[in-house]
Amino acid sequence: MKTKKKFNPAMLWAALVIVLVYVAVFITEQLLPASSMLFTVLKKGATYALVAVSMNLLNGFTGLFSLGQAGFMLIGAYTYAIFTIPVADRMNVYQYYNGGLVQFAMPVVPALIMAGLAAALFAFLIGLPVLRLKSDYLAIATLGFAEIIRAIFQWNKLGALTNGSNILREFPTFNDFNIRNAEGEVTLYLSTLVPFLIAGVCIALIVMLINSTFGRSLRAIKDDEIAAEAMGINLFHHKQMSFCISSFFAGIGGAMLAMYQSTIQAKAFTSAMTYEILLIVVIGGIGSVTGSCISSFLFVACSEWWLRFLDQKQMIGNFEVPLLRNGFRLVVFSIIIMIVVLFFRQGIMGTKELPDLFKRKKKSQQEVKA
Amino acid sequence: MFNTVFPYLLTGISVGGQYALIAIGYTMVYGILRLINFAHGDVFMVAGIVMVYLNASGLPLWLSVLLTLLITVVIGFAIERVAYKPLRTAPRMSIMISAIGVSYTLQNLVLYITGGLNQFYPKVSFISDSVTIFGASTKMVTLVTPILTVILVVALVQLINHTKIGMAMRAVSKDFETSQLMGIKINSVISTTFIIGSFLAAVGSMLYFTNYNTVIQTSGAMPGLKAFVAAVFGGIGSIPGAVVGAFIIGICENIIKGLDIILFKAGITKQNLGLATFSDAFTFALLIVILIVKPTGLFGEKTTDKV
Amino acid sequence: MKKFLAIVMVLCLMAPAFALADDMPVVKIGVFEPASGDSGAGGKQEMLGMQYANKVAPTVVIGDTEYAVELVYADNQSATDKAPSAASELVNQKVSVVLGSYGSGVSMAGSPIFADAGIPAIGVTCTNPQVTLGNTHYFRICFLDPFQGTVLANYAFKEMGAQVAYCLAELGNDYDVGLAYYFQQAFEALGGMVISETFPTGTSDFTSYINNATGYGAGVFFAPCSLAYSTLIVDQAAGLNVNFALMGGDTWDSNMVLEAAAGTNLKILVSTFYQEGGNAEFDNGFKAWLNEDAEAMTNNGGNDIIAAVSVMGYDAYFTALEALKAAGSTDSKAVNEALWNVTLDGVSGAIAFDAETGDAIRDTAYIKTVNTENGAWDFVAVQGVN
Amino acid sequence: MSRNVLKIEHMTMQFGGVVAVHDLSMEINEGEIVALIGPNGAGKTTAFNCVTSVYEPTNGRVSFMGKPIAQNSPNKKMRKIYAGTMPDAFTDKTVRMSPDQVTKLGIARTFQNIRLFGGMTVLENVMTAMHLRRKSNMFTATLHLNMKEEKAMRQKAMDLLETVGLKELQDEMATSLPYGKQRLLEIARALATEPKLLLLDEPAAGMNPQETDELSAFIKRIKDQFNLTVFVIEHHMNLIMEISDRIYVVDFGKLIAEGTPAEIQENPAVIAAYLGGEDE
Repeated sequence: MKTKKKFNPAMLWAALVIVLVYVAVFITEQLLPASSMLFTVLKKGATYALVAVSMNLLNGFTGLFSLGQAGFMLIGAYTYAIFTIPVADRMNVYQYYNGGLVQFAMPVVPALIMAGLAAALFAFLIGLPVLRLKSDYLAIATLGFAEIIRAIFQWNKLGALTNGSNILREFPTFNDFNIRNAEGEVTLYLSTLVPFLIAGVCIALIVMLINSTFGRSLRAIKDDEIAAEAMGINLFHHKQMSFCISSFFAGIGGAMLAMYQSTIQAKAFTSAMTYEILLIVVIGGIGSVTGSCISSFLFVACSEWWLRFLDQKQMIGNFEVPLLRNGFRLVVFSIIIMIVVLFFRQGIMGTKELPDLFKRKKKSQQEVKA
Repeated sequence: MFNTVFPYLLTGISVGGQYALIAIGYTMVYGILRLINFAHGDVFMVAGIVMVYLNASGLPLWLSVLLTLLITVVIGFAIERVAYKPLRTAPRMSIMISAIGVSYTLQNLVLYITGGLNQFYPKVSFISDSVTIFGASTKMVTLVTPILTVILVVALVQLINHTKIGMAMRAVSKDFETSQLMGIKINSVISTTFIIGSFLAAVGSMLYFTNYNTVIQTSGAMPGLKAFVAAVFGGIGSIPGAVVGAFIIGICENIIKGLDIILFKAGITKQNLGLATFSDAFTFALLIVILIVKPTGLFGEKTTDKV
Repeated sequence: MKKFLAIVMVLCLMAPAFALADDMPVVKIGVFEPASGDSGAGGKQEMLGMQYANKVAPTVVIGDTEYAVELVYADNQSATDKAPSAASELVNQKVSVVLGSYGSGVSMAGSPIFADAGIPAIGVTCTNPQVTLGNTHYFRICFLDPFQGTVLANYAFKEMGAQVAYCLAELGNDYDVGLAYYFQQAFEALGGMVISETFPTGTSDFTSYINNATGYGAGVFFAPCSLAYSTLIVDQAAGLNVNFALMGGDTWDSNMVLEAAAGTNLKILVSTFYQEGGNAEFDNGFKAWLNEDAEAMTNNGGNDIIAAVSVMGYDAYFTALEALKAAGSTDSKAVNEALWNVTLDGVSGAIAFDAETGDAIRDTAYIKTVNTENGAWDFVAVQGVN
Repeated sequence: MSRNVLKIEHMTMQFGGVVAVHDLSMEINEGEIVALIGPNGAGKTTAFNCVTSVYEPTNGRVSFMGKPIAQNSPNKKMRKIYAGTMPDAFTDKTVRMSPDQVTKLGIARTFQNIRLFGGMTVLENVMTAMHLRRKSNMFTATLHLNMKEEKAMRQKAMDLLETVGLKELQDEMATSLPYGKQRLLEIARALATEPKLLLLDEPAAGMNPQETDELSAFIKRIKDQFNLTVFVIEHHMNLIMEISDRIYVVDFGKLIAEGTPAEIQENPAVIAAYLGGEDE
């Protein structure tokens, strides 16, 4: 009758893999030149992984089809930027607005949390009317809200705060985490490890939420709203909570995107960005955190790095490879995506998580022994 | 006052007509497959590109027009067969993602083919001409669009209400599985829907691009999204709803663009508030309001969950 | 089927990039330009100048060694969110110096990446002051928006007698917004009235904005926007029979605007860096090259009218070569140091950099108008601030 | 007589022009097993849905432990087409609760067409239903500071599974269970919400005769074990006659009879309704 928590080797293996990844990131960063495309991919990948997981929390675990992720990223990115641009640089950045309204700068970590909170606050307000809508209608309404947020942030009259539609820059970026000596040379590279740490902590929190009693309730809502309600789960509260938490982390993801890009502009946070993240979630497997993480790195690597050679003329000996010119990379990339969507419907991981991989291995070994 | 508002109204009606032709494609597909066909706006754009290339190849205009219609219809049909049909039993989300994937693919293909440069749409002599009505100058196409839209919609409604395939369409949209059991050939009904949708998108694209003269791979995104909003606004699944929604959205959007000057002339505001920034956002705000007040749109049918 | 597809996909992903094999040592110059997006057409014309220059001077002697110059392209897609990864790609390719970009926003977005890598960049036609302000690695060979805005405002107010100007800029485009801002400042200082509005990215219907301008009784419609939008505005303004003049910045100096305006009765004025005919040797050589190279011809919009941005691209290339020569090495830091003192007698005029900002010292702009009958640019004036 | 648990007064549920439940009044007392029977489409499940606030009754009042949980009278628009009785009896106030609030008060239910959480294991299904009695909040739960509570929940869920005989299957996916076991799981899940009143919607549907026999003993057993009052809808007459203290019979939304099993068996109206029903 007793329920002892059994020692689970799969969990241990999974933890080990994660630790190894972090160690590898740290070591690689010290060894390879900082200019390597690998780090660009890793930084952006970590950012997208967090955003994808936050979207997965909504779409995959709560069953809320929301397409507002770009809007919340925008709020996060702007909040972060507005609060961290050094006072000395504000005159330059807010060139048309006399240095802007905010005349102080916050440290990075509180600003990140502010970014999340701002996004969550907006999510709360938007959620009040919107979360009562069902499936597709919810998707459209959230998409619409993201567009509205974008327009508001670009409004000239708010320029003193948001710099209107103009670019925001000079805020601390990932590269500012590198430790430099007096001559300005980098002695310890941390610019890739830091995004991994931020994303890692956030994703860990999301995973813990999913595995808590609240996470179970969210999954119950996804499986069957009516039954969930009949089991005493307040649909609206839980949806609202999930929406706010997802937006909170999307906000932090937005701030990370700002740190990665080193400049941000509301214009970039279009529905196309949301679609990109949705594709990452689907390719990884709806309902798998591990899948979202893996696929965001693959997605970023493909779109930014591995396929770049397709955009330029290539010669094999004297033979010029046909078709290769600017834009071909994107064609190949979209075809790959279509193949995944059509033929690998479950995505990379289905609904499996990292520990499940080791479990399965163990089982098959047992079968072999038997 | 009338003189101030009228030009915006005129533009709004024209834009609304163009949205309407695209919106019908969205609404019909949704009605039958419960799928938001995100690629529809891109089919519209591809129709524009096809026309550009056909015209550049030196074919006479009438032939280019016919071939454009034909090719667009084939593309629409092919998209359904390749990207949606294999997913018929898959969850709704998968098929929607597939639509996003198709949209992505079409845009990137066009980007590759055109090299990302604006393509100039051929001028069609009669409808590109300027006319003046009630003191407002406009292109002929502005007047032609709403009229043509209404004619096509009336024809379509006749088709749906009075032909066998129309009846099949209505049946399928009411109950997918039952109508399948009743011996309706689901696939041909769906294909017909896509063919009609693509045909109207091609017509819409001709009117639209004659008006705006350039086509680029992203040309379909905004009109597509707006038309879709219009379809939802009017009650997705309802053709008259889509048309009414499209006209409302088109007019509102253009009134917002001119709202500053209208308020200024009416003496309500003293300075320019930059409200034109919200022309797109307002469309969505309108949509959200209608969804909250009447979740299934203006003409949508109410559905209840069975417990 | 699935397995086969999986294998094909993996192969696609893993296919290595094939390296160029060459005997001569190579110095790489990064071309950070939009080849797609709203500014794609302009970016391509700017690249044409560089490509032609590369054809004219394919090698450079640095120190005692002759290097082959390789242009490395990265498409920033006219988008500030795509620019950083395009910039990283150039950094990854270890370029010595970067040329670009067309459009100020993308230049600003790429700037920190170059700064971190210690690679200098030469702005070709990015006119927003913020591109070079507060950094030591970004240079620029063109004039700036405060200058250009003032020139245009002066011309509109004094020469054309406009009292009311309607400014239309694309939301979130730093080039548009900046130029419109400085135009407004100057025009209002002269005693005129400015109505400034913005349109969202992706707009194709400008009739309502044009109606707005008419409604306000504007004498000039100033729309310093990307080429993609300017052609739309020209076309729709023609359809509405407007009675004001259209005015654009350097982005409007393109044969695509000419094409759109041909056969209409519009008055269109643009300010720019170069007027065809300014340097016969360059003009002839460039035209000959365009007529030979079909792809270049397509990128120039199908005819051989010279865009000012091509000239600027050409000059930027030679500025970079001068810097490499002066540095005596391909090391980007040395090039950066050397750039401060580089001078060049370019096709578009003499180029020397301001010791503080790294901007080219320029005090004149060309004003051109469209001859709607023969579809060519007519020279109007060389205009300074005063 | 013991305390009144559920009281339904003149409840009418009308969808557009269709009256699904017509002036239904009934009472259930503490510790009773009461059955609601009637031919297909008689409005039994609709009555359940009104009690659990899935639907808002058009007219009438539902009280639980003496407290109104739903009360409504036809509004203006409805009044025009209202076909029920006593439209003015309940206009003093409107009470509307959400289903989860009703569950929190102590009414749990199962579903006629099984609605288990398909993406979860058997154990998780039961644990989910304990969520409403939790003491931890979102932060403590996320940070796993509620280990004690979580452990207690797990323990209790296992106990419940043992009660219904599904303990061995705790890690199976809920939807992979055979039909009869799914029904038992639904009951276990409902019990996990700690109800005072348990509504069972056709618990024997899809069960074989042996399972049905076991079910009647089982219902009696859990009734005693958990101090429940049970309200059951069922078609299996043997089961009903065996377990029910009292029976209500509805036909076409209207109450046609009430009484003990013995009374009902001899009631001519009931016989007519059922015979008539078979003719359809």
